[in-house]
Amino acid sequence: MNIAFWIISAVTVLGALLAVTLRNLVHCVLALILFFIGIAAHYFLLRADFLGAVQILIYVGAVAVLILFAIMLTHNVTGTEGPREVLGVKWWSGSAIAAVLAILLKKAIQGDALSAILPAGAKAHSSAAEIGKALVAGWVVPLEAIAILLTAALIGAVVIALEEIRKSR
Amino acid sequence: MSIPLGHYLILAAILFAVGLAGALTRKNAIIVLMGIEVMFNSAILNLVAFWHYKHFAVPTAQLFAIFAIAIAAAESAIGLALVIAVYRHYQSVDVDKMKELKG
Amino acid sequence: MEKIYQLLHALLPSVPVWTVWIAAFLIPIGFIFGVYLTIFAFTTLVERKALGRIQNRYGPNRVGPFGILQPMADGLKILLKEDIVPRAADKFSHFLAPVLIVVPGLLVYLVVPVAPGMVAVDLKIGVLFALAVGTVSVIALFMAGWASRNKFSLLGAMRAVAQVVSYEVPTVMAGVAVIMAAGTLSTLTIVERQGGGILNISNWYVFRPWGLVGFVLFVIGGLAESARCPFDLPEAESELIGGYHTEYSGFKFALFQMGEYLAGMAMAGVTVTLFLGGYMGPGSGPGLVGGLISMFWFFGKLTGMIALNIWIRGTWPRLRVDQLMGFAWKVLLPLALVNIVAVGLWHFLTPRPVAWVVTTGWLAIWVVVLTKCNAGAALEKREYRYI
Amino acid sequence: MDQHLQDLARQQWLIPAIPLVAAAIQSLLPRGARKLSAGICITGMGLACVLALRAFVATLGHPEAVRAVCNFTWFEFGTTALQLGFILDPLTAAMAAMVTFVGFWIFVNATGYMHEDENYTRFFCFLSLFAAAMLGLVVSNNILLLFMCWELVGLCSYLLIGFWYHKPSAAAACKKAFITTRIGDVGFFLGILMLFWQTKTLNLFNAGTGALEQADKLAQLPGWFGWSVATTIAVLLFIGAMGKSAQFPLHVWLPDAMEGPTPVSALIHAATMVAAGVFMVGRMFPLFIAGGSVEHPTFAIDMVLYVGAFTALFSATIAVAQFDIKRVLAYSTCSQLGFMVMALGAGGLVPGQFHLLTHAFFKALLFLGSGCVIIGTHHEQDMRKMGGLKKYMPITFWCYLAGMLALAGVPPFAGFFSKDEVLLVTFQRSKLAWGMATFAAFLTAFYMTRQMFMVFAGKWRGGDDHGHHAEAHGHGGHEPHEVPWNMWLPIAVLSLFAIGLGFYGGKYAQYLGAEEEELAGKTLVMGLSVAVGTLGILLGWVLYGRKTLVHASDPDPLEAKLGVLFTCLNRKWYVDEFYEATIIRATMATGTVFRVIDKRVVDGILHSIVWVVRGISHVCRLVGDEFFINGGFDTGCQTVRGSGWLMSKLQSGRIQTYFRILGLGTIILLVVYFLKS
Repeated sequence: MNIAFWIISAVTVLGALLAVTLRNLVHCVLALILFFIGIAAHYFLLRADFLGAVQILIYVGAVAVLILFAIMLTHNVTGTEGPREVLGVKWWSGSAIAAVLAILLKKAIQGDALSAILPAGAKAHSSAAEIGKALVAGWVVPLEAIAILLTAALIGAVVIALEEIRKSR
Repeated sequence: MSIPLGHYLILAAILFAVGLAGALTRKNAIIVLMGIEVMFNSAILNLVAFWHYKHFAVPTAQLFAIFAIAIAAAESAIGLALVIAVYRHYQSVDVDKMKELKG
Repeated sequence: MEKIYQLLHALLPSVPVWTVWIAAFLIPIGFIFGVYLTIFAFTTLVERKALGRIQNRYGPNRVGPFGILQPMADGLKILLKEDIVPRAADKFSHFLAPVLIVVPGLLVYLVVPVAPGMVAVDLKIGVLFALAVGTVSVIALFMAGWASRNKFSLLGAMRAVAQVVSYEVPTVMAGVAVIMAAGTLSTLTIVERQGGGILNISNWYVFRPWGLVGFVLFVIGGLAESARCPFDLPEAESELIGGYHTEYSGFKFALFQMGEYLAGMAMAGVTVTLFLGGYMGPGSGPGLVGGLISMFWFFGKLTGMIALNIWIRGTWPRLRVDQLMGFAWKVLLPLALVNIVAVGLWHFLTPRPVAWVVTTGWLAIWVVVLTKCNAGAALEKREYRYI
Repeated sequence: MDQHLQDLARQQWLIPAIPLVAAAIQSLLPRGARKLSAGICITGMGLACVLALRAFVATLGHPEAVRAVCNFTWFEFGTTALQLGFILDPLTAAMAAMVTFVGFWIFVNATGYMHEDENYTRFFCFLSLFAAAMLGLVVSNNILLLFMCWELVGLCSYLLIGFWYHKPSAAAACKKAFITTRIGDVGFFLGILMLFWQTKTLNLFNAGTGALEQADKLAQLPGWFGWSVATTIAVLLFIGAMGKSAQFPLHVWLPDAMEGPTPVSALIHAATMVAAGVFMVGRMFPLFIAGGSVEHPTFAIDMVLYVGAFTALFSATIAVAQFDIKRVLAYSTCSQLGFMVMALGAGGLVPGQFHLLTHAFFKALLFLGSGCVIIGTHHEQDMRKMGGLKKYMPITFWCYLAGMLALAGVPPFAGFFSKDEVLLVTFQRSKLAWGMATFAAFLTAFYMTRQMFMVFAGKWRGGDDHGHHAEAHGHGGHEPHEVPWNMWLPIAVLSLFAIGLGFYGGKYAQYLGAEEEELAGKTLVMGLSVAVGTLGILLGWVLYGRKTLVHASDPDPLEAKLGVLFTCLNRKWYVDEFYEATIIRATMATGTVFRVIDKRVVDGILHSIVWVVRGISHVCRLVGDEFFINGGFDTGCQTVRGSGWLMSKLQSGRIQTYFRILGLGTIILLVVYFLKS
């Protein structure tokens, strides 16, 4: 499965890079979808099947669509942006911070004993059924909290987005 | 040879940095949000990697990942709603122009 | 897939392992391509002929006996057509969209079992996989509409996206009912749970109160997700020319058609798997004969579902946009949620007759309530002058 | 049987809980669900009424006074457990039955009165909450719970008086009601704190350890101003009751509370708000009388007596000169509350509570009747513009007449008996208070007669505004009309009680556990009472009945006789103006004084210190440290300014800058991590 890891990783990183660098907003979103699918593939690779399906269902099916709708609603139908602001202070400082952070994190990870751990090779499979049981047994309060959070977010998003419409009426 | 945990962690770190770079360098609020989504996902990837390598028997990490995904979804919904509201107000989604709170 | 691999490995021990691997990959893929694309091709014919009959005309009857070779002629014609890309179009997305739209449709077949043990991959999360992959088509639709730089295309795409996202929710919820009853996400297991009983028929989930409701929800949701009549607003010819595929021609257009039909058939396949007992029927079972009978039943049911789709297309008028959205959120979604409660009741109530009565009553009450709540203002009685 | 009572006491909480739940449901209803909302409200009250009557009947069966309590621990802090509880005794049972019964009919009437209001749902939600709060107050066996419900009653009165908050007068009135009662509540709260401090319990009755059961012990302990603790607490509690029950000088809010819808006025005046104060005094009565005797009454009880007597007379005089139909009734409520309080002050728990009950019935009747009149005359409240309504609204007239006769104390109506007992018990204690009360009774009869004649007799004067002009155009729609059944039925039912309830006075005394005693001067008091009542009515007839007003602009006959005094009465003895001129002015003046003190004295001290320091520094500079101090100080200032400027630059308002700093911070943390490891 080594090759799979490298290919998927390459796709994922490429998707992420394109998502934050492309000029066209819609292309950015498409790249982001590539990234999401790459992450989902990683989950499948890590035998978290359920999570992979959830990742596709939620991120590709919902979040990406949401972002697309947001782009369309901000009257930027073609998705193009102004001229590239490369070489600006912002660009350099941001990239530098990110790069330094990546290098430092890499150092930290490589310097740690954790990094050398290999998979236990256990055949045990944490299936969707187990997750479901855990969700309604020990984790029911967080589950409900998340439910409330999502409801609140739903209502909040509607209210925020509707506010000015109501005003203009 | 199998992939060690470190590879996943480094992958997640790289993705995190890419997302951070996007959030820091781009002017468009929607892309900033996208960068944040990338960071979120890399963090969740870390969780799942640790689960796979260290705590395979219990699904707790997966539960945590599911909760994180749900919260990220809520966050993106609210964030995009805010972007739309801001757009209505400023006729722009340029984060550099949102500086009402300047000191 | 692993089974095929093992089988081949046992049969051909001398062949290098990697070829066996590749063969094990290719056989199911070839099967899916061969069978479903053939079905697709003839579905187009059957649809045209059936619509013709419904509309009191003959339909295609020139190519071959009874027009049976019409699909070949269509394919040939469409291959020979010029492929036009608008100058302003976003070339990359414009090219990618038709390719991408076929993929989810095909991927769903991976988890649809056609006979005992005969499924391309027996995923532990089969149902979820099918539903998740189905959502990806949204992206392809959007790409197609957006890349065309045509306002009709974009409007069609936005309609399609809104429609698919909205109908996704009740469809998944209807699927959840089956998952709860079966206690598994694996499609193969779900089908096996529906076996037994009288003639392998009486245990189909559609013969349960919640299953019937779920079936109806799922069929409606499937129709809407594959943008078929009466939910074909994204490509409503009278309003949007061709919707998101206005700017496509030649083989790309054919791919769109294919994607749509494949998605519709995939939904039909999932419906059959979840509610109509999959390959279960009198005589189906393991072994060669049982397997063949199973395949007969599965494809028979699939054909039946396709026929139902065609029938609906021929007889139902198109919905308005507001009706479409209102229907998804105000009728289907509440009903799906109620249905989940019904499964819970079904699961915990004993003995069976009690469960039957209570579940049916519960669902009936809500159906009535939802109908009442969503009943629009009664139309005024009109008087026509020229009767 | 005892067990039965215990069970009932355990179920007492249901009585307030049902209206509370009803209020909760109504708060969630959409605005359009008018019928449903009213239905829930009335059903809830009806159920509560059934429960209250059940409890009442159960206590009725006992020959001697019974008391069942049900306490439970609310929460514990340290070793002290805070208990709450419910009680079932005759006082509570009768009160709860009255509140639910009268409340029920008021709610029914409100469906008619509020018919045209668009905030119907909100109104009934508040009504339910109001009833729930009052019932909670009645059934609580705990002064803390009582206080909570007390405050809730205050809140509801605020909400309901200000129901038409778009009217500035209503907004002002609800604030006034809230703040005025709040002044009293400070006293109440201090009383509660003192009670808890002294007895370590807030339960009223708890098998010998309750606060009230320790009243005699408290009477031995020294409190403030040379009073005993019991008296101190009683005085403080009575201040609270003065606010709630509108006793002079905290009565000012009650007449203004007329700004609310009329059913609210009925509820406030009859069943809930003002009754709360009297009920509370009755409930805490052991504290008031503890340590005193008939010969040597405690200060608390004296205070209660004279405040009550003065309020009775004072408000009655004001009521004489009002023109607003509801205002007359409002001042009469004040006056009647004075009677009740006075009876309590005279040591007559039974007459006080009995008068509370009868008064609740006939005052609710009168208010609802005035509501009917207001609706029937198309929202006219000025009595000068009414007249002749007997012809148009016969049912309302007869019911109103019953209520008026009851209030005026004409035998055999309810008010006569209860008022007679009040006067009798007062006669035993204080001839002065008795005299004041008798005069107040005379005035009561007079002003009610005046009202009756102004409203119902003569001919309709409502058209005067519009003059001949409107009539010429045939605007017949302004004629008064009879109200629908849901408005007149409640007053009809209540009028039965206004007529008949008085005969049960003796039974009620027995029921509360009072011994029969032959009081001196019974004949004299009763005779005088009847005499002044008749005199008042006669005088009213002489002034208003013989020759009724013809036009709305005609002067009041009494005004001609009394002159300046009438104006004075009409302006309510200028109490509001007095408060405006004294208390409010004084508060503002105090504020000004303190500001001046702050400016001159405190600042002066500071300034002088500054001057001294400056002088010292001056000296230092002169001796040659100019460079050091000056330079150092300037540099310091510059640094502060510069860093402030820098800091404000950090606050760029740009989210990405913050984000970048966040990233930098993470990097720094990582570097620190590396350096440490």
